[in-house]
Amino acid sequence: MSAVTEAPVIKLTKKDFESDQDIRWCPGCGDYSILATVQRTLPEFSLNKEKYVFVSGIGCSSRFPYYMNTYGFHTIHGRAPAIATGIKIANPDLNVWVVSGDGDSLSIGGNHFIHVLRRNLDLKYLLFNNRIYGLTKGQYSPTSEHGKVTKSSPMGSLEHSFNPIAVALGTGATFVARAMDRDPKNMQEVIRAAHNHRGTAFVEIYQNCNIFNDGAFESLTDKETKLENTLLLEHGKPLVFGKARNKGIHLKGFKPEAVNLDEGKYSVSDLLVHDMSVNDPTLAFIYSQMTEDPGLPTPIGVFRAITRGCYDQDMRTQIAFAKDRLGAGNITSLLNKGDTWVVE
Amino acid sequence: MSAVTEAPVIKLTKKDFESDQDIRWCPGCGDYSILATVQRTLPEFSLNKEKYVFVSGIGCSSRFPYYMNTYGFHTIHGRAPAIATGIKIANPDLNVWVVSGDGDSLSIGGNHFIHVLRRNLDLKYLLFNNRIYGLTKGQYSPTSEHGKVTKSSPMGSLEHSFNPIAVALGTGATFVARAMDRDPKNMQEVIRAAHNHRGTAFVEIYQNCNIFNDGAFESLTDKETKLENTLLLEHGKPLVFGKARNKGIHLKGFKPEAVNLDEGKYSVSDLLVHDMSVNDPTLAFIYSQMTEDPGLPTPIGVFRAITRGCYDQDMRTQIAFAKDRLGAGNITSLLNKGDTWVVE
Amino acid sequence: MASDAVKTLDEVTIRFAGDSGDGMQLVGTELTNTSALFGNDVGTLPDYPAEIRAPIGTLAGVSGFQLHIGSFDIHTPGDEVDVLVAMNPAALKANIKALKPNGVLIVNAESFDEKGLKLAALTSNPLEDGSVDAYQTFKVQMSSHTKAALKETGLDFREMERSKNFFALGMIYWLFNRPMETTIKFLQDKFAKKPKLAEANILALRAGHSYCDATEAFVNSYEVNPAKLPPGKYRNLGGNEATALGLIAASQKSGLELFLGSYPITPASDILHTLAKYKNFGVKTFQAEDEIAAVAAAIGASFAGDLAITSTSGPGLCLKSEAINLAVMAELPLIIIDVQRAGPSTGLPTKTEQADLLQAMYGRNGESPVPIIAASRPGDCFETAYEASRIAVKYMTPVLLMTDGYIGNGAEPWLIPDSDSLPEFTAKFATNKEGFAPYARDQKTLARPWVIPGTPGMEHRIGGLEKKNIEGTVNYEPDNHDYMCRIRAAKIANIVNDIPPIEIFGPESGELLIVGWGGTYGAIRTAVERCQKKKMKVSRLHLHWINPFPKDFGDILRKFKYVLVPEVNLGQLVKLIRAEYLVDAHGLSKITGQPFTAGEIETKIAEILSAKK
Amino acid sequence: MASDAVKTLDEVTIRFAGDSGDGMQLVGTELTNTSALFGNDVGTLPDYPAEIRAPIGTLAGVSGFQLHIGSFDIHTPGDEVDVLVAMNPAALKANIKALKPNGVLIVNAESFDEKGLKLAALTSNPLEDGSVDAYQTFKVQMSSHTKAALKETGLDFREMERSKNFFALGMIYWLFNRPMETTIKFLQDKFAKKPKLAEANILALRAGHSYCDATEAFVNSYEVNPAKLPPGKYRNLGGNEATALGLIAASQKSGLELFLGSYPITPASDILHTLAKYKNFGVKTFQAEDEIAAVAAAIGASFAGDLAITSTSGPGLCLKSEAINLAVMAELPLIIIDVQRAGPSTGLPTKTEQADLLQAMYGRNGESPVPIIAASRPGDCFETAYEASRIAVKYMTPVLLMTDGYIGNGAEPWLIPDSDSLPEFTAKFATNKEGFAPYARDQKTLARPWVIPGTPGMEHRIGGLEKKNIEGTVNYEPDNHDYMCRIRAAKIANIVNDIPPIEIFGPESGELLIVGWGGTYGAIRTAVERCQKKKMKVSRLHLHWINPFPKDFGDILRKFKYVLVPEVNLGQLVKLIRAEYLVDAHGLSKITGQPFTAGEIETKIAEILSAKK
Ligand SMILES: Cc1ncc(C[n+]2csc(CCOP(=O)(O)OP(=O)(O)O)c2C)c(N)n1
Ligand SMILES: Cc1ncc(C[n+]2csc(CCOP(=O)(O)OP(=O)(O)O)c2C)c(N)n1
Ligand code: SF4
Ligand code: SF4
Ligand SMILES: [Mg+2]
Ligand SMILES: [Mg+2]
Repeated sequence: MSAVTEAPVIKLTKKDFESDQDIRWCPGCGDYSILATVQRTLPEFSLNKEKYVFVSGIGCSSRFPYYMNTYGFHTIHGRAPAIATGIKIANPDLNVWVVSGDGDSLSIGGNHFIHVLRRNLDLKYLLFNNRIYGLTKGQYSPTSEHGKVTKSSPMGSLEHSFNPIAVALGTGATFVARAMDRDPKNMQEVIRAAHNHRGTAFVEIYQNCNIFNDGAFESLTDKETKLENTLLLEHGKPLVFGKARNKGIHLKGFKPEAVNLDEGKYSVSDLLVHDMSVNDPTLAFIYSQMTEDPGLPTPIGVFRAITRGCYDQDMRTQIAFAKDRLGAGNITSLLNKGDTWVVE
Repeated sequence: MSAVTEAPVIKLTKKDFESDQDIRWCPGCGDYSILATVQRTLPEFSLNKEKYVFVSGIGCSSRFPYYMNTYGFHTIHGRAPAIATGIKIANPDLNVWVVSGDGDSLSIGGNHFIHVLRRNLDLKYLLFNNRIYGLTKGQYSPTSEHGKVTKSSPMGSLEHSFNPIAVALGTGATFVARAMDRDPKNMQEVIRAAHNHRGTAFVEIYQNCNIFNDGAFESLTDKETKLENTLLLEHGKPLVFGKARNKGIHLKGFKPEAVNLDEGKYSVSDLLVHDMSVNDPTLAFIYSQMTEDPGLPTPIGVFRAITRGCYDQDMRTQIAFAKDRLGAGNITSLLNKGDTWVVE
Repeated sequence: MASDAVKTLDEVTIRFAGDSGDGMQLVGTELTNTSALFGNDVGTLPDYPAEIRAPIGTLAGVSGFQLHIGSFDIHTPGDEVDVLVAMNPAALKANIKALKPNGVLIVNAESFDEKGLKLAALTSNPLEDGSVDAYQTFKVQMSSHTKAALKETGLDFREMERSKNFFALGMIYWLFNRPMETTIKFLQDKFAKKPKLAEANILALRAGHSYCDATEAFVNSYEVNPAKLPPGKYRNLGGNEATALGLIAASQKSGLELFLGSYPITPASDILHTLAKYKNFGVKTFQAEDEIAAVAAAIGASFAGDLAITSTSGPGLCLKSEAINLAVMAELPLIIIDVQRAGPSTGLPTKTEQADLLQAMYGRNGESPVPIIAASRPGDCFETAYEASRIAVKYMTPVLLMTDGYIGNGAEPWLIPDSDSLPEFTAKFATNKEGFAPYARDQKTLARPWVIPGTPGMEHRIGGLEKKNIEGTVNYEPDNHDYMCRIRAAKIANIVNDIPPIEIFGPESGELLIVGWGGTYGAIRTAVERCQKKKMKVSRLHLHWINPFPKDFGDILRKFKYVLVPEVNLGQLVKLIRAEYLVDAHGLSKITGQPFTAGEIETKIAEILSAKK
Repeated sequence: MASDAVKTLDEVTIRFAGDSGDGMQLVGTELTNTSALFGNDVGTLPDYPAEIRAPIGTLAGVSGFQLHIGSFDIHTPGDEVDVLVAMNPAALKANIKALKPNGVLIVNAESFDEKGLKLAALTSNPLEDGSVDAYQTFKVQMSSHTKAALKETGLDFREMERSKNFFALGMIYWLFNRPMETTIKFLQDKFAKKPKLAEANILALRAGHSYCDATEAFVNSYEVNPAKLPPGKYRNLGGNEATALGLIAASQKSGLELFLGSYPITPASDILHTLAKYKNFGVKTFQAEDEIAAVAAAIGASFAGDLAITSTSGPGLCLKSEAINLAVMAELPLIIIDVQRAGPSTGLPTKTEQADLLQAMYGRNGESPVPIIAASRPGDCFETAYEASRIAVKYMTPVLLMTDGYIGNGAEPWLIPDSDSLPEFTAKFATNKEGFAPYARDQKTLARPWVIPGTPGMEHRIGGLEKKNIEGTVNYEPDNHDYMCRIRAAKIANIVNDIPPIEIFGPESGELLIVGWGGTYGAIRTAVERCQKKKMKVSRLHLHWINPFPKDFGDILRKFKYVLVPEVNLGQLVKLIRAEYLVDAHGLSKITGQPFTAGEIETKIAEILSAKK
C-alpha cells in the first residue's frame, strides 16, 4: 500500500541533512568527517530527504542514522543488511544506505554481509573500518592485525585479519570501493559512484578511532607519506602514484609490481590501465591483495562496478509478470480455489 | 585435564570406520560415495579411531557422523565450524573433521564458515554441495543457479549463487580444493592432501541429490563428457585436459584461455603450470572463476595449499609461554593477588 | 459393487501405512478429498519419517496417513483405527497396535517374503504366527494384481509396482462405496504431461475396485453418510495453507502488501511454499540466509509499510528472539508464526508438540511483552492468522501466532467464509506532520503512529535503544525507562479489549473444567462431548488468545472445583494460569510427539470425576 | 592536618561526578581501595555514560562513582549521598538530587563559566542562583591549584588539567583522614613507564590534601573506623572479576582446563578481559565472531573435556538459546553467564536490570530445563561461579549463572577463602569400556557419563536429535521421547539435593517475608535490618538457586501472611513462586536501570505492615 503522495523535488543543502541530535562520538573521531561528507554529498542527488533511509547495526559507527535528518533505523548488532533488505524489497523506491562497523559487518554480521552482496540488492553499504571494536571499548576486531594487543588479547591476538574487499569480491559483489576518513575528496567521489550504481555498492572506509586504535591508517593519511602509500584508482587511467607521480603499477602475469617511471625502464604506457567495469572480478581481486604486500601502495577509489540483476527489481518484475499472467488476485477467488462442495 | 592414556597405534581397515547405524540416505544419493571414500582413506593415516571427531550441522549430509565409527557430534544447523573450533582449541591433538552441506555452511552457517577459514584452525572441512536443501525437501540454496524453480521459488529463484571456492579464497583460506562424488579417485587424493595440511582444509565436494536436484553435475561426471569439462589440478604440472589430453589452459594476462594443443599454435610449454603453494591467492582465484565461464573446464583437485599459523597451535604456544614466564598458576596465589589486608 | 450388505456407519477411521516410497500420503489425501466432497466431515493425521528416503522396507521408512470420516461433526483423526492397510511387514509392525480388535486389516501379502520380514527385523511372519488373529485379515496379492491390470501399458515391472497404492485405494473405495471420479480427474490433471502414468494409476484404482467386486473378499461394504455440517460452500484445507490464506486475506482486506521473510524448516516450510505461489496477489516472499535475516527483513519491511510476517518452528524461534525484541522496542507490527515441533533442540522435527509456549511468552531479554494467539484446528489457522495480522497493525506490535505440526500438516473441510464477513481491517499510515511525534500514542490502543519512509516532512529515527516517551529520541533517564517498560506492558494488556468473552461448553460452573489451547482442540472436544453424553459434569473452554488472557478467564476458572489443562508438553499454559489466577489448575501432559487421542482425555476426565465422588 | 575537630562517623556515602574524561572512575576506585585497606566495609556504584566519549561538559558525558564506607558490615553503595564532588556544571546538575540536605558539596568552581553552563544547558549559575543553598558548599579553584602545584613538571596546561581529579581525591583524603600511600604506590606502578605522569598525579593529590590543611576550608574532618568484619585476609574485588576467579578456582580444583567462548558485550566484557589475563592458568579464551559461535565453541570444548563457559548479557543470551538447547539435549556441562542489563532489545546497555530471569528459565524451544543460580553481591560472584561449575559437571548439564551490571561492575571487600575450604570438586571422565553406553545414567545424579574424544574404544556419536534412553542413538519412538523429556526434567529437579536449606533472617513465620534474588541483596538486607531494629515484624530470605527452588521454600512461604518480592523488573521471580506454590506473593517493581535503595524497600515494608494493622 502506498499512502504516500510524491512530493516535488526540492533543492537541498548539507544543513537539511543534519538532524537536531547531539553527536555522541569522541572528539577527533574519524566518524565526523564521514558524516560531514555524506551530508555534503547527498544534496547533489536531487532526491528529497524523505526518500532516504539510513540503516545501521550497533557500534560507534552505527549511531550514524541519528545524525541524519532522513528516515533512519538504528537496529541490532550485525543485522543492518538484513533489515535493509526487507526495507528495499518492501519499497524499492527508497534510497537505502547501510552504515556499519568492522565488527558489526564482519564479525557478528558476517553472514548478512556476504548475502546482501550476493543478492545484489540496490542499496549502498558504508563499512567504517577502524580495525577495532570501538563501542565496547577496544577489543580486537576481524580486521585488527595479527598480534594486536587489546583488552581481550593481552598477549596479542592470534587471528589473521579479513581483507574486507577480498571478502566482498569472493561473494561476487558488483560494486567495491575504498575511501578514507581523511580524504573527503575521494570519499565524495566514491559516494557519488556508489549512489549511481544499481546494485549493492560496498564501500570500505578507513576510519581512525583515536581512542582505541589511534593511527591505524596514519601512513595512508599523513600528508608526508600519503601519496607514496596510496594509489588512486581512476577508471580508464593508468595506475600512477607517488608524490612526484613518478611511480606506477605494472602487471607481470597476475602480479602487480610497483615500477619507477623515472628510471627509463618503464613508461606510462607499460602501466596497468584501470577498468572497473570488467565482469571478471580477478582484476579487482588483484588490487585487493596489494594491501597485503608492504611494497605496494594501498588502492583507494572504485575497484569494481559492474551491472547485474538486482534482487529487489527482479522481485518487482516477477510480481508484475505474475499479475499480468494470472490477473491481480482477489480474496473471493483465493478463498474459493480448488475443489469445493456445498452443504445445504 | 587429560585423563586419556595414549593407546598404541593400530592398523585399521575401512570396516573399522563403519558404525552400526543404518544409513538413512536415499538410495542413489551421492553421499554414499563420499562416506565410502572417507572410510576407505582414513586407515592410511596411522591414527587410531578414537583420535577422530566428525562434527556436522543439520542436513542430509550432516548425518555423516552417525555412520563413522569414531567420535561424532551431529550439532545444530550451521554451527558445526564453531563447535569444531571449540573441540580443536580444547584438544589440539584430536583430528577434527567438519561435514556440512551447501545450506548448512553457506546459508545459515556462513558466518562461522568464513571465520573458521580466517582463523585457520587445523581442521578438515568437507562441504557437500548438491546445490539444494535436501533435508527440508528441495528449496533452492545459496549455490543453486539463478532462475531455479523449486518449492520456494515457483517462478524461479532471483538469487545469484555463491562460488564456494571464491568465497573461501576471499576469506584468506589456506587450503582450498574441489572433489566430486562420482570421482572417488580424485576425492581420495584430495582427502589425503587435506589431512596432511596444517590449517583449515576446505574441500568442496560436488554431490548429486538424485531426489531434488538430480543431474546437477552430470556434465562433469558423465563418462562421455567428463574429461572435456573438467580439469585436474596437479601440483607442478601443466594444465592439460580433454579426453585426448589435447587441450590446455594458457594464461593471457590474468585471463585463462582454453587452447588446443593439436592445432600447432600452442604447445604444452605455453600452458600454465599449477602451483598450489603460491602465497598470493590470486592464482587460485583465477581457477575459481573458470566455472563461471562456460568455455572453460571446471578445475578439480587442490587449488591452494599454503602454510600459515594455526589458531589452535598458536593458542597452545601462547599458554606455554605464559606458564613459562609467569609460572603455572595456582589457586592460592590467584586468590591472594593484589592489595590485601587482614582483619583480626 | 453387488453386495447388498451395505452397513451404515457413523464414523470410520482408516489408516494407510507403507514404505515412504509407496505413496501413502497421496492415496490418503485422495480418500480425504473424495470423502470431503462426498459431504463427510474428515480429520487427518499424516505421519511421515524424518528421512527423505529411509531404506526401503525398514521400520524407519514407514509412512502413514490416518483419516477419520464422519457423518457428523468430527474433530480428530480418530483414536483407534477401524481399517488398516499395510503395504509391507514394517508398516504392519509399526501400526498394528493402533488397529481395533476385530478391525479390518488389508495387507499386501506378497511383501511378506523373507526379505521383507528381515528388513522389518521380524523373525517370523506375522501373517502366519498368530499375530493378526484378532483382526479380520485380508491378504491380497496387490503387486501381482496391479501388474496384471497394467500389462498393456508398456510400463516395466518396477514402474507398474509403483501403482499398487492406487490398487489399495480402489479396494477402500469399494469397501466404503465411494465414487472414484474425483481421483480419476486428479490423476488426469496431475499427470497431464505423462498420460501413461495417469492411465496406469487409474487402471490400478479400477483393478482394486473390481478385485473386491469379483472376489467378494469382503462380506460387507459400508457407507458413511454425509455429515450435517453447517450449510455453505466447503473446501478441504490444510493448516499451513490456511495460515497462508489468512495472511493473504489480511493483506487484501487492509490494503497492505504482504511480505514474508522465512528460512525453511519442518514443519513450517509449507507456509513459505504456499505464499510463494501467490505473487499475483503482490505477495513478496524472501527466503533468507537464516532465521535471523528472515525476521530482520520482515522488520525492515514493516518499517517500510508492509504487512510483515516471519514463519518458523522452535529452533528458528530461538534465533529470532533478539530481533523480535527489536520489534518490541521499535513498536512495529510483525507476525511471527511458530509451527511447533517436538523439542528440545532438533528434537523430533517431524513430530508435533506444544512446548514452545513459554518461550513465546518469555524468550527475550528484558521486559518484552508480546501478544500470543494460537490456532486450534487446520481451518482455524485462517482466522487466527487474519486476527494476528489485524491486532499487530492495530496495536503496532509483534504478535506470536502459534500452531503446531499436527494442525499445520492436518487438513479438514473448511466452510469458506464470505470475504465481506471478515472482520474490518483498515491500516492507516500517519501522514500529518502537525504535532507528529514517533512515540506519541493513540489514546485508546496506546499504539504509536506508523509513518513510513517516503512520507515527506516526517523523517525520524527509531531503534533498539530505549526511547523517550513521545519524542522517540534515545533516552537514558531512569524514570523514562520505567515508564516505557510499563506502557509497553499496558499496551499489550490492553488488547484484552479486542478479545471476545470466553465460550464455555457445558455448565458455567461446577466440578470440572477442561482448559485447552491449540491443537488439543479436537481431542478435548470429542472427549468432553462423549462424557457429557454420559451425563458427566464436565465443561470445557478453548483459548484463542493466551497473552493477554481474556477478561473473564479468572472468574470462570474460579467457578470450578477442578481445572484440568491437557497439553502436549510438560505443563506450560497451566503455569501461566496458576501464576496469574492462583487457581490450582492441574496439567495433563503427553509428550510423545503425537497428539492426544480423545480416549486419553476421556479416561482422565472419568478418573477425576470418580475420585471426586 | 591540624584540626582536632575529627568527628567519627559510622558510615558515609561519597560520590564523585565529572565529565567522562575527568577520571572519576579512577579516583573512586582509589578511594575504595584505600578505605578497604584501611579496614572499612565498602560498597560501590559506578555509573558511566553509554557513549565512549560524549561531548565534553554535557549531561550525556557525566560519569559518576558512588562509594559507601562503613565501620560496620554494609551492603549497599548508600542510598543518599553525604559528600558530592562535582567537577563541572553538568555533573552538578545530574547529581545534586542525590545529595542529602546539608550534605557536603565540593565543586570545581572554575568550570562554572559561561561555556560550562551552556554545555550543561543551564541558564543560570547554580552556584549563585540559590540552587545549592541547602548544602555546605565548597567552591574550589581546582584547575588553578592543580596547575600551580604542577608548574615544575614541564607538562603543558592541558596535561596538567588532567590531574585535577587527584587534587579532588587529595581533598577527600584530608576530609576523611585517609592515608595516601596506597594511591601513591598505585600511581607509581601504573605509570611506571611514564614517571612524569605519576609525579604529576602525586603532586596533585598532595596539593589537594595540603590545600585543606592550609586553607582550613573545612571546619571538621571525619573518620570512619574500621568495620568489625569477620577476621581473615581481605582484598577488594569487583563482581565480574570475582566471577572470573571463581571459574579459575573451579578449573584448578577440578583439574579441568578452562575454556571461555565469548563475544564482547557491555556489561559482561570484563569477564572475558579478566580471564584472558590468566593464560598461565591454562585458561583458553576464545573471542568468537558472535554469541552463537561463542556458545557453540564452548559446547565443543565441553564435548572435548574442558570446563566450558560462555559469558554475555541479555541480547547475547537470546542468540545463544538455540545452542544452549543443544547442550540440554547432548547433556554436556556448560556454564552460561548472563550479566543482565536493562532491556528489552539494546535497551540501556550501561544500566542494570534483573529482567532476564524468565528468559533464562524458558527461553528455549521444547521442554528444556536448565538450572539457574544467581549471585547477589560482587564478592559472592566467586562462589556462585564456582558452584555453577560444580553442578554443571556433576549433573552433566548447562547451568545459567545470573549476575547483573550492578554487581558485575560493583566491588566490595572480599574475605579471601582458603583454597582448601572450597567445596570438593572432582571431575571424572568415563574410561571404562565395559558396559559403556552414552546415555546410561548415574543412579544418584541421573547424569550420563562424560567420555571425551581420544578415549580408546568408547567412540560414540551425540547430537541434537532425540536420543534413545541408555544407547544414545537417534530415536523417534513416541514413548522414548516422553521418557527422555521427563528424565531430563527429573535430573534438573534432582539438583535440589545439592541445595542447602534456606536461611531465614528474622522470625521463621509471621507477618511479612521479603524474598530476594540477585543484586537486590544489599538493599533488602539493609532495609530489613533497619526495620527489625525498629521492631517491625519482617523476615527475609535470599535465593541462590532459582531452578530448582530449595526444598523447604514452599513451606517457608506458607508460614507468612504476606510475601513481598522486590525485583528490578516487572515481576519475574514472583511469577515463578506463584505458579509453583500458589502463594499470593506480591512483587515490588523498579525498572529505572538503577538498583533499589534500602530506603525504597524500607518504605514499602512500613507501608505493608501499617496496612496490616
Ligand atoms: C548481540 C550483541 N552482541 C554484542 C553487542 C556489543 N557490541 C556493541 S557494538 C560492538 C562492536 C562494535 O565494533 P564495530 O562494529 O567495529 O563498531 P565501532 O564501535 O568500532 O564503530 C559490540 C561487540 C551488542 N550490542 N549486541
Ligand atoms: C535453526 C534451523 N533452521 C532450519 C532448519 C531446517 N533445515 C534443516 S537442514 C536444512 C538445509 C539443508 O540443506 P544443506 O545444508 O544443503 O544439506 P543437504 O540436506 O542438502 O545435505 C534446513 C533449512 C533447522 N534444522 N534448524
Ligand atoms: S571510541 Fe573510537 S570509534 Fe568510537 S566514537 Fe570514540 S574515537 Fe570514534
Ligand atoms: S534428499 Fe537428496 S541429498 Fe538428501 S539423502 Fe536424498 S538424495 Fe541425498
Ligand atoms: Mg570498529
Ligand atoms: Mg544441500
